[in-house]
Amino acid sequence: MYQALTVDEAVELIPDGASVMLSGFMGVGTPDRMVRALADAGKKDLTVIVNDAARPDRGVGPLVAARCLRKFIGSHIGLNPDVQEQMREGTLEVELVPQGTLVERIRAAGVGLGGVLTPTGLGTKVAEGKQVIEVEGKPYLLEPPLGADFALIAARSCDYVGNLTYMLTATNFNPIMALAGRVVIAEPEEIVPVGMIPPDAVKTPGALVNHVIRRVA
Amino acid sequence: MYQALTVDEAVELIPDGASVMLSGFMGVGTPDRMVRALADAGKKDLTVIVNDAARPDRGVGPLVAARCLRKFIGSHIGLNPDVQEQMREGTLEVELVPQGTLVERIRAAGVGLGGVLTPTGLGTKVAEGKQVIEVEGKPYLLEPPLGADFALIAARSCDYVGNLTYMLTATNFNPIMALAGRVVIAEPEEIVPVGMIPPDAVKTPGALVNHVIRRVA
Amino acid sequence: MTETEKMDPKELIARRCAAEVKPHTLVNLGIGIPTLVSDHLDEGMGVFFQAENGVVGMGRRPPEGMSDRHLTDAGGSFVSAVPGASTIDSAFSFGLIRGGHLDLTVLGGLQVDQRGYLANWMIPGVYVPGMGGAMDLVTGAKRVIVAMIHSAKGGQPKIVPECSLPLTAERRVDLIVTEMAVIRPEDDGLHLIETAPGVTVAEVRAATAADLIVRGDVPEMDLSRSC
Amino acid sequence: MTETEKMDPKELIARRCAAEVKPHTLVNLGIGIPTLVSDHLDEGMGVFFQAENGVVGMGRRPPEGMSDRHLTDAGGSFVSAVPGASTIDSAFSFGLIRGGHLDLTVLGGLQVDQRGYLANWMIPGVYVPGMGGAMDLVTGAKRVIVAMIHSAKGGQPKIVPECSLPLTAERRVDLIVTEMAVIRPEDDGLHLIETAPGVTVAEVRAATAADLIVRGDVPEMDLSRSC
Repeated sequence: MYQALTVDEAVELIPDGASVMLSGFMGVGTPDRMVRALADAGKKDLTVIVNDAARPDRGVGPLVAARCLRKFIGSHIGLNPDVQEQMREGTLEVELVPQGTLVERIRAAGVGLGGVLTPTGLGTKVAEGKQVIEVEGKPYLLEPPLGADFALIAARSCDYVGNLTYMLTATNFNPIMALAGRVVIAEPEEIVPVGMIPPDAVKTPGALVNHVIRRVA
Repeated sequence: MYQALTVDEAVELIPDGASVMLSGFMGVGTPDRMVRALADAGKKDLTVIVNDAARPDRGVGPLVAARCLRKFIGSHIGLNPDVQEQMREGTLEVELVPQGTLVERIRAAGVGLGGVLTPTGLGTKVAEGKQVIEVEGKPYLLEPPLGADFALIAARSCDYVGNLTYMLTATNFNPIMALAGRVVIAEPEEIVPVGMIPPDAVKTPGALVNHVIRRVA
Repeated sequence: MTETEKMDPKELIARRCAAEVKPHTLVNLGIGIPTLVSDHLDEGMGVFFQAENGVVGMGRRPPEGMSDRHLTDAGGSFVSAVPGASTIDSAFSFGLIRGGHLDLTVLGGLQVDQRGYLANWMIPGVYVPGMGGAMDLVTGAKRVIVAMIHSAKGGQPKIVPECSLPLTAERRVDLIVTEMAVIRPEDDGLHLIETAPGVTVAEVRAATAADLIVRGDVPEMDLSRSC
Repeated sequence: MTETEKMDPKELIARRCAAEVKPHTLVNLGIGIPTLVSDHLDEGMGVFFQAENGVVGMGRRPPEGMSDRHLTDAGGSFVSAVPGASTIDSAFSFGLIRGGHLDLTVLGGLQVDQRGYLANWMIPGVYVPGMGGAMDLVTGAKRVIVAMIHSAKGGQPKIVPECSLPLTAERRVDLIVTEMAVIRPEDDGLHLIETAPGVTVAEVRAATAADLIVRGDVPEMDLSRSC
């Protein structure tokens, strides 16, 4: 179900122009080795789906600084001046999505639902151009599913069949994005034998993981 | 956030005519002490939301046998002749919902979404009378959220602040229903000190749990 | 093929279905004949069996006296978990199913029709068990195989021009495996692609109410691939 | 009240907000002034602090040298977890927020208007940080308190007849707490219900562009309730 790849082998799988989900919250729970390698490889025109733009040296930051992105879809960009600058220049398209809507749109794509009906954003700029659906007398915004070509996942532990665990708030978007990438690549902090992660502790079953990044030699 | 109650005290909270979510799958992961006590108390006209009717002596079975139910909402009733009989008599209303739709409807109620857009059921009897919504060119059934007055949860462990864990396939609907009951009552197999359930092992945060049933004396 | 001719019809179906299972895939087996499929697969294949009630990596019955009520299959029977198994809640479980993460489901059937549509969850006025997870499985799995005895008790055809029973989904199933034949639904109808050992094309046609498309010689089922 | 008159305005706001927190509740504090609220609460109150990034039971900064990059608040700063804490994924975290399980959120504000509507996520053409979790919090929390300095830098009123900045949600917030006043939005408008020590009703009115409804004597903020 998966193969252990070097970071460079994994980066080669991702073509210019791909859509890439990147987990993490202010850089916590982001697969940093993948991010740096993508930036170093000089990828172009990526669409990145990530909670926030973090800071220039954290999270998705290195990809923004290296100008690898054509489009950013996320909920917060306030602490990364590079994003603000590229947005003003017109070289980076930014789609801002409320965080709860973002994670549900990703989940909808991952679990085969047709979209999200949420009260969040009603009566705000977020609602512009979107359909409002009434259910049992209450209005909801219809937000479409959001999948991606790749999901890059930062795990705490991974076993030989690809089962993943996460640690504390480094969990965040990881288990949801692992459902929604057509190709899922996990970058674990440690790789352990099968059986070390008990069934109830697995947060992402290996069946969802296509590739695992080797540990640092 | 919770109080430890006896089974009888918990049962007193639930009036005749209430809607009650009951976790479990063929009786595995069902709060059996609560079920038996509700049946013994002779509750009437309950609406029960549960995956399946199990067997007469398992899961929701004792409540059916004691004729406590006015309505059954679930996905499978094939192994409980009591349900088939009461349905034929006209004394029990049965609403059959595909299992994946059932759990998403419950989740939608629990997480504040306006409903579920699912391809499941399109072109079948399940679609009759329901709205079809098109998203990005694909049709989906609009299924409304499904909440309840009470959610009765069967946990493996509970700590003093109400954090819950579940074991193996006894997990099933429990963590989802714990989001969707206006009053959530947990029936744990064991009660442990705070700290024995590490943060990453908690499946239902205590903030969702209103009452915990005391252990058997 | 004396051995296979004597084979129990359900065993034959399960064995033929097993040959459709690819290594390192996620598979859901329905109750009844489908459950038997796993008996014909090598544990080294890296196939993980999912059950709707929330386990990925379901294993066979536990050793005598070691079953535990916290671990059952979707029929409520005791099972074990293989090394590398994971357990998930019902929303996650159906997320795998509906989200296209399940490579294959093998399900029983009451009727399949010319369009490849399956009916397998109720007989109005007679038996209303409910759909359980069947509608989600047929809607969401990457591949759907119907494993069933070719005709109903009393000889009534189950493969029909159009299902008279309520449909499970408006999705064309990928393969029908019976003790008489293997049939593949396609755009132009039902293709008879294999017959069981000792069964003729004419016999299959006689037991089938729907038209069957036959292109050239129809090979006999190869039952040697599975273990 | 010499002590409170000298109090830092942000501390005063945080202290007043703390008096609104009930025991055994689930509370989310936004970045900035709201973060200070927890300093004024007794740890024995059984309040659990939730952060959007997925922790229920966030604690103060860890002991020196013991912070770990796997545990931060929604601003990315190191925190600890209290005994009984749990960690959850982002979908679960926003499920708590949107599903009405959060008893209270205290958030910063750029503007609040006569209807009680809040704007706190962008200044078009000037600053576009994004809404993060603010729209979900204001939409979903059972109770929303806006904690902010009464006027913008330069003295521009922030409590206005109608927000000129983009709204965060079409939901009336429950309370506005500033260093000058406590204001409760209701059906008929903004009620001035408390003034800060040493601040007059006239001073609050002068610093407020929206109409303020005053019923009888306006009491002074009671800052003694919090620890």
